[in-house]
Amino acid sequence: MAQIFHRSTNTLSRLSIFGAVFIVAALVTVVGVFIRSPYVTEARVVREQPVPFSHKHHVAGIGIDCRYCHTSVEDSSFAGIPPTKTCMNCHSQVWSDSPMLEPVRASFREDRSLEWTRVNDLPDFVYFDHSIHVHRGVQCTTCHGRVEEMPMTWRENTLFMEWCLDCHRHADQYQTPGRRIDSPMKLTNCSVCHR
Amino acid sequence: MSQEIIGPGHTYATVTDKISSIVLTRKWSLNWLVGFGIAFMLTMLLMYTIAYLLVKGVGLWGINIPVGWGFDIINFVWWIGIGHAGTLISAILLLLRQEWRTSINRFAEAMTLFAVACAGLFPLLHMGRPWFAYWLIPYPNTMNVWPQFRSPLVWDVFAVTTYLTVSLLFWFVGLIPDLATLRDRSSSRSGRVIYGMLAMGWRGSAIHWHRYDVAYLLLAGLATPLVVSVHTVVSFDFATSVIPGWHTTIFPPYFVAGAIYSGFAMVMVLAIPIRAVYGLEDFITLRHLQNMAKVMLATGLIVAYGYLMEAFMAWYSAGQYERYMMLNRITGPYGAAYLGLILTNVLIPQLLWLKRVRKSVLALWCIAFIVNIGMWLERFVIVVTSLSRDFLPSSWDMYYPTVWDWSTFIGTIGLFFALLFLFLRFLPMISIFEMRTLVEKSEPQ
Amino acid sequence: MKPTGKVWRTLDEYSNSAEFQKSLHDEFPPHATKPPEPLDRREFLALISASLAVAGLTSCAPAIPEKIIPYVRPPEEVVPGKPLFFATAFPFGGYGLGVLVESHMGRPTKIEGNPDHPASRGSTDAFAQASVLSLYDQDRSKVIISGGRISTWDGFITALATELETKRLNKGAGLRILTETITSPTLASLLGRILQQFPAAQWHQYEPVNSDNARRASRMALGRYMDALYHFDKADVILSLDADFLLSMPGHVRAAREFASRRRNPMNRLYVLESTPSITGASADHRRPVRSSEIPSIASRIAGALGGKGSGGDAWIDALVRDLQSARGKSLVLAGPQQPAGVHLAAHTINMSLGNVGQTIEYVEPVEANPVEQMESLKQLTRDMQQGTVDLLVVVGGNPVYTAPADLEFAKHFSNVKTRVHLSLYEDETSDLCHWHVPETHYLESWGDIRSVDGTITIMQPLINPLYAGKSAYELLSAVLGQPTRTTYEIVRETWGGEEGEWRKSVHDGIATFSPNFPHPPSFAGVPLPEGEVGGGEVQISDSIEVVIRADPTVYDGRFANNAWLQELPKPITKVVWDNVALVSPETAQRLDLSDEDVVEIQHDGRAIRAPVWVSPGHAKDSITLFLGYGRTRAGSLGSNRGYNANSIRTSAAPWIAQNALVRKMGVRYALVSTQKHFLMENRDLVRRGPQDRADNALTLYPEFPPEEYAWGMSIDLSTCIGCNACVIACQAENNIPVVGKTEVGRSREMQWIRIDTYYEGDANRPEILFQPMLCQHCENAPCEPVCPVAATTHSNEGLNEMTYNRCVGTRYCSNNCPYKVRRFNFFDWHDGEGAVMSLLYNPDVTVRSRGVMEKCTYCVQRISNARIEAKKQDRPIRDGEIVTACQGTCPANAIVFGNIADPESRVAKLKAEPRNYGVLAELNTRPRTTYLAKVMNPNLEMPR
Amino acid sequence: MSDKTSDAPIYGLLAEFESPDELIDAVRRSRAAGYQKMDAYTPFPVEHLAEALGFHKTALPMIVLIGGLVGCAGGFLLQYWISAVDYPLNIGGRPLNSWPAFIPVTFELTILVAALSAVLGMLGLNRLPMPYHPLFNSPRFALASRNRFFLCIEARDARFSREETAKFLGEMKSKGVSEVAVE
Repeated sequence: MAQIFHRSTNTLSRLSIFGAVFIVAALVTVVGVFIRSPYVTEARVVREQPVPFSHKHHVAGIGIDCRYCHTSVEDSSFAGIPPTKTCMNCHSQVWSDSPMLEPVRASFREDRSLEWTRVNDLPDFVYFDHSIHVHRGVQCTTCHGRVEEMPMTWRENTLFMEWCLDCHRHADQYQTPGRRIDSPMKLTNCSVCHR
Repeated sequence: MSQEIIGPGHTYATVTDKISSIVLTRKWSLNWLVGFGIAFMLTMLLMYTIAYLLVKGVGLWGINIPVGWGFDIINFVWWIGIGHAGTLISAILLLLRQEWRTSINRFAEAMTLFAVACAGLFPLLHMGRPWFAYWLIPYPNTMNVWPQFRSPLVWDVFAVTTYLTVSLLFWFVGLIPDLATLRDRSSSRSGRVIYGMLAMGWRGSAIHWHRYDVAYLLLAGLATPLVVSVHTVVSFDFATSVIPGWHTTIFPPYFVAGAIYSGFAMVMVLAIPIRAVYGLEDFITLRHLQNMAKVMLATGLIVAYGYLMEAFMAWYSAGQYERYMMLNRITGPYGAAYLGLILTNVLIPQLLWLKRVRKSVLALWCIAFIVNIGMWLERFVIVVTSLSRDFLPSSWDMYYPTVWDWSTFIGTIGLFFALLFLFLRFLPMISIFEMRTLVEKSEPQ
Repeated sequence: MKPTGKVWRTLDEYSNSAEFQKSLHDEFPPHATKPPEPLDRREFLALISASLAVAGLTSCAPAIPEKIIPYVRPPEEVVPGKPLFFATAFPFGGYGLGVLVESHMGRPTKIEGNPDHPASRGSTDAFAQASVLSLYDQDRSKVIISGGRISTWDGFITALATELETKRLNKGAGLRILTETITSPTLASLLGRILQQFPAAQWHQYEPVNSDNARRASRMALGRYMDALYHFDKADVILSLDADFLLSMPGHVRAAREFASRRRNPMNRLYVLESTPSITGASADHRRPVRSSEIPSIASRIAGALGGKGSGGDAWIDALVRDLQSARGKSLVLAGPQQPAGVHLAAHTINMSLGNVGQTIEYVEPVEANPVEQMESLKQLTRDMQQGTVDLLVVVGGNPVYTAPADLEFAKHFSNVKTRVHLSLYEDETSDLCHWHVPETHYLESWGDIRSVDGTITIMQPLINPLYAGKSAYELLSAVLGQPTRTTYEIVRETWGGEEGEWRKSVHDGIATFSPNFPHPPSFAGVPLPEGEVGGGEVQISDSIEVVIRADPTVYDGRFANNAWLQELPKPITKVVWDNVALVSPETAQRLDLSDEDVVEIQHDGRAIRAPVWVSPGHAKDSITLFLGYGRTRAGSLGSNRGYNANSIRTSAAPWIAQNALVRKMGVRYALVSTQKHFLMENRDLVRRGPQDRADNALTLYPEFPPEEYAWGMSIDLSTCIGCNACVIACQAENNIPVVGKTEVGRSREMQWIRIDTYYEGDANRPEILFQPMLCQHCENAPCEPVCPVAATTHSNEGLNEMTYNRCVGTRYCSNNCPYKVRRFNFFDWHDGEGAVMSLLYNPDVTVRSRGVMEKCTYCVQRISNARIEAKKQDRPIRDGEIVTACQGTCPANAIVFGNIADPESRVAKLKAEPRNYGVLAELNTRPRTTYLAKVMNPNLEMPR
Repeated sequence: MSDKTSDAPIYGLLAEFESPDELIDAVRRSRAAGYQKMDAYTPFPVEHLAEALGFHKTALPMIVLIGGLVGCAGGFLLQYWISAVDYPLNIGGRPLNSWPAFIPVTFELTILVAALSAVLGMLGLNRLPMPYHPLFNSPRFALASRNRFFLCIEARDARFSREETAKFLGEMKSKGVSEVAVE
């Protein structure tokens, strides 16, 4: 009988079998890298905002404290987004006619809220409480990065569960020294974050 | 030997031609087309059911609280049980040097694969959120959360996938030399290429045969404990729980026995018509059927012993919940199922003691069929009856299957037969090279 | 007390009927399937996405960015993310129940009791808990309707004004106002002023469930209307003559609290005579089922026996009387509102003769602004309508067209009225027949004032702006006065005057502290009683069947018909949902060859209704109980066309108890659904009695996890639990628990996290009724946890059995392996098709569960977390009693106590140290954190067995 | 057959037999004659043939053993690490290292890896897959998978010579000898 296959098929067929293992492994790695990439996580990606608000200018430049705007960060789960009123405290005098700030003035005039785009957004089934983290001495920058250096705000971290756990397992490395530290076993209870 | 395990007058050439011709023939038989058509339609029914299930949710089924599992798990256990005959025949009987296994192991293995495939569907579909099924696999993930290895369901995942893989390997390794035969005998180019690919260039070298035998024996050695473990693990789903009627140490042995029981029954149900249709009476002789009948009888007795011990222990334990469970099984709202189970699984198979019955092909087929029903009832009794009345009478309730329960069940039967028909058409249903060895042994030339 | 009597599994089996025998062998009864609907487009898309999800990967595309919308000008004291609590009062049958309402960013989400309010003392009832759902009900009427067309407030005002102009000429003759029971000082003064402006006008009051009989009695006994104010906590011996004071009488929350406070040492003793098994009867030490129509004669026999006459050789009465006499000044006899005046008189006489007046019972000035005998009032109105002397009728609240007794033919005469105006929360049967329908504001949407049974005044404050174009009763009446533009606030504020500080304080506290224009009434110690009349003498009882009519325990008189929570709330004892039934005793059922779900026709006084039968052990024989509140035609999408309408057989002459009824079996069946199918304990040690041997805590092979500073646990006292269901709804409201509808409950897929297991013990005609609240036991060796393949249910180091919904894949294995069957599964997307309004109701601290996940009681983990965070912030341990679970908070009987069992000083730890403490199924070594205090009763040993 | 252009390189000489016994006999004699590089091809495993060819033991069992041990250790350690080290959780009060509960998965993984190494090992040692092989150039060779038994003495054998070897094979009672072309 005649040959059915060409010589080359020998190599090919063996590659296809023994190479399969490596192909799968490579695929897994690629996916792993991909879902952690900014394209998916949007970490360090600047968001469009109705007003080009610069933390860099307000915090580093002028030296306003975070809590001036994010008032409830110390006593509520929600850090608080400043009401237009807060902006107008200064901007009724400063830059009071800058076209860039027109949306703010409009909001104040027409009593219509500004609609900011969420930068740090957790799933609805995750219950994060700012106040306790602040109280236990976790710096704002620990999670939010050096906001004072962000001309336009981006999310510093992935906010993946693995990222949360990293801190909850090694609280000592992230809390300011001297604060009471709970054991990892306590801090990794499911109900600490999920209810 | 009272009877031959291969008809007289066969040579290497005749067995080869006879078996391979079934596959290599060009024309499609009408029976095949009709059979496959029906099976295929049922498969489509399964597809529709699954689609609708994914849209609406498992609420379509009759399950509720307290009866959280219904047909889904019943069918899972039933199919996986049927899936035990193949590997058992191939592996254990091989190790026991039971030559009569030769002519039935091939399609018993195929049957195993298809049954396990059907079984595998149910653990997936029974989930409330099947699209997260991959959470049961330990893979590095962004949540840093892993499967919970104390759960018998995770054991199931590993047991079933391992079983599927090993059975597949076993089956394929067995096929290689026959694929070579088909490659060399196929008249069409495409046939030669396809079978050639699958045969991997097998050329029957003595050295290869040597390693091949070693590998095949090792596989058999590995598959034997595996086949026992699979249904043991499945039985753990129940045995490790606290529910009266589930929490029973005797489950592993009698689940395994039951699995072999139903497995052989299914082989019988399939083998009898197939040998008739394809005229393989010379290869699947009455002796095969009788041996299988004996295995059924033996395993059936083990199962019966299981039922007996369950009842005895319920009484002997003096635990009020156990006792009530047993009483409820027999006299409760699902009593009919239990009595039917005893009838079909314990009483009727006793006919196999009679040689007359064992000699009658028709009788064997009927009994095998009945046993398959019985084994299904067994799972129904275990799953549903136990759950419907457990500890707190306040939460007792009944389970009624819906049309969707039935369509899922019947759909998988369709899938099973569709795959089986394809196998019969495109692969040798009897191991040709092993038949050649039989020829040599039976009448050396 | 040991369980006695023949053991019977279900009632069917008890009567050994055919269909039970059938069901024994019928493996797959037919009615099991849900008709499959074809795939529509939306579902098809869902399918596509589902199959994509099946394809495996988590979303690989960036999510749609969420918006975040701050205030423009921040409101005061609102801290985003923190709830606020406001005091107000829940109006029910005219009386107020002081409550605190939890508000998240302006959304009222949860009702709690007001600890300072004497009628609440921190607890509430199922109605109050569910009232918040009505606020967000999509079926509430939203606009003013005139002749079937949408109209405006101004349109209505102009129309009303022209009407009233003509009225002014004839002093308002023909102007009638029909209200429900009114205790509100402001409404009263408005009505008063209307009657001044229109001297010839008349004000009628009617509620289907009223205290007319008590009224009549007090008029006969005391010469005028007075309210009886009971002090259950002071009573050692209580005799209830058909009085369900724990659930269906005004002030029942307060009553329950006082009563329960005496179910511990020193323990009181309760005797109950009643026809229909009620939770009060279930809590009795001695319950005697008697037909309601026999109670008058029994009452007079008791009164007689106390007065020295014989009891007619009734050992039960003799023992009772001796017990009463031994508790002079410390006993209490009360009669049910549905018993005729004679019985109330008898109760008064007995209380007088026992010197209870001033001790356990006070006679006080009526709390109602203008008490009338409401049935009379309604009769008179209908009579006048019939004669055509009424040409402008303003119906303020209520739904007379539906609730009026059949014999008055209210609807028919109603149409004689020239102009008909109706103010109500829903567009209901009455609105249908009105020229003008005005949507009413929900009590959480409007200012107001109201008094509770003990006279306490509460200023009601709005929690939210009206969701729809609603108007309050205050605004409507003010409009009748020709001041349509005044706001409710102005109207109420004007009534009270007083200076701002006091007003604010009153509003804040939920109790009007400043000197009100309505002083708390003086109590009358002794009042002379007329001779005779007592008990109404020996009424001759025909042995034909009597019909007893009751307010429904969950939808009441029908006002809650469209409240899904209450509809799906299992009725106490019967456990039936979404329907009303006709209760009969097993004996009667056998005699009439009836069984559950048989439809019977009940004829009385020439009228007939058809109702499905429910066999109720402990019901009086030859008596059939019907429930109001169903058979409504215009209640809304949920409440309409459910059950039968008992009003259509009710007569003004015999509104509660009617004799000589004919009951005929129709031979058809009507499918009823109950959440419990099996009411016998099968001699299992579930509800235990008396002190326990402590052998429960078995050994374990597992190494202990290190003890933590907190170990949460719960103790439930079975002696005090009255099975009132308040906890069930409280839990539902707190934890965003969905309703599933009658069909799905029928497939036993109800979702309530806590249920009241009910068991009968003993003789079916006179059983003991036992309650056992059943919720997640938070076992330390939880069977549910090791079987979860994905670690979705785990154990916290503080001993909580955690359920992580977002991790659950829905294998249901945990539920199968739960010996208590307290886990609930989302078989479908129960929130599918819910409107946007509904989402305002949700508690933001609790995840809304999606399809395919398991859920269960979490010990209100959200409350624990918040308390822990607060404590940590203040660097202090969590105080005992700082965490109150929703069920515990609402429980009027104080039966539930939650806390830290690691602290031996905590209340719960002390309770668990009591000898009565035991764990259900503890022999399985699940080591439940929820344990029960065994039931203790205080039987009178002289009682005949 | 043997009238091919004698300069074209060949893979070897193929002798065809009717029964296993003849084949074994031929193999023995070829070995006796000092031929080393040869192989026999049969439609089913023939006992003693491999030994006759001087092939005695294979490394396969060792490979499978190692595979099994790897699966076993890997399986248990995976579970231990996950449950007790990486994310320790209190599951129903069971110990973090609930080793009895870890046995089933450990066992399954043992079998799985062992079985995979058995099959892959067999293929590897046999240099399979090899869809192309000079032997397939021989038209008669198709019968090796039906009912014929072949002996092939390969050209790379030291003592190989077209004429000598062909004659040598011809002397045995073979159904015929044919040359196997390389291309």
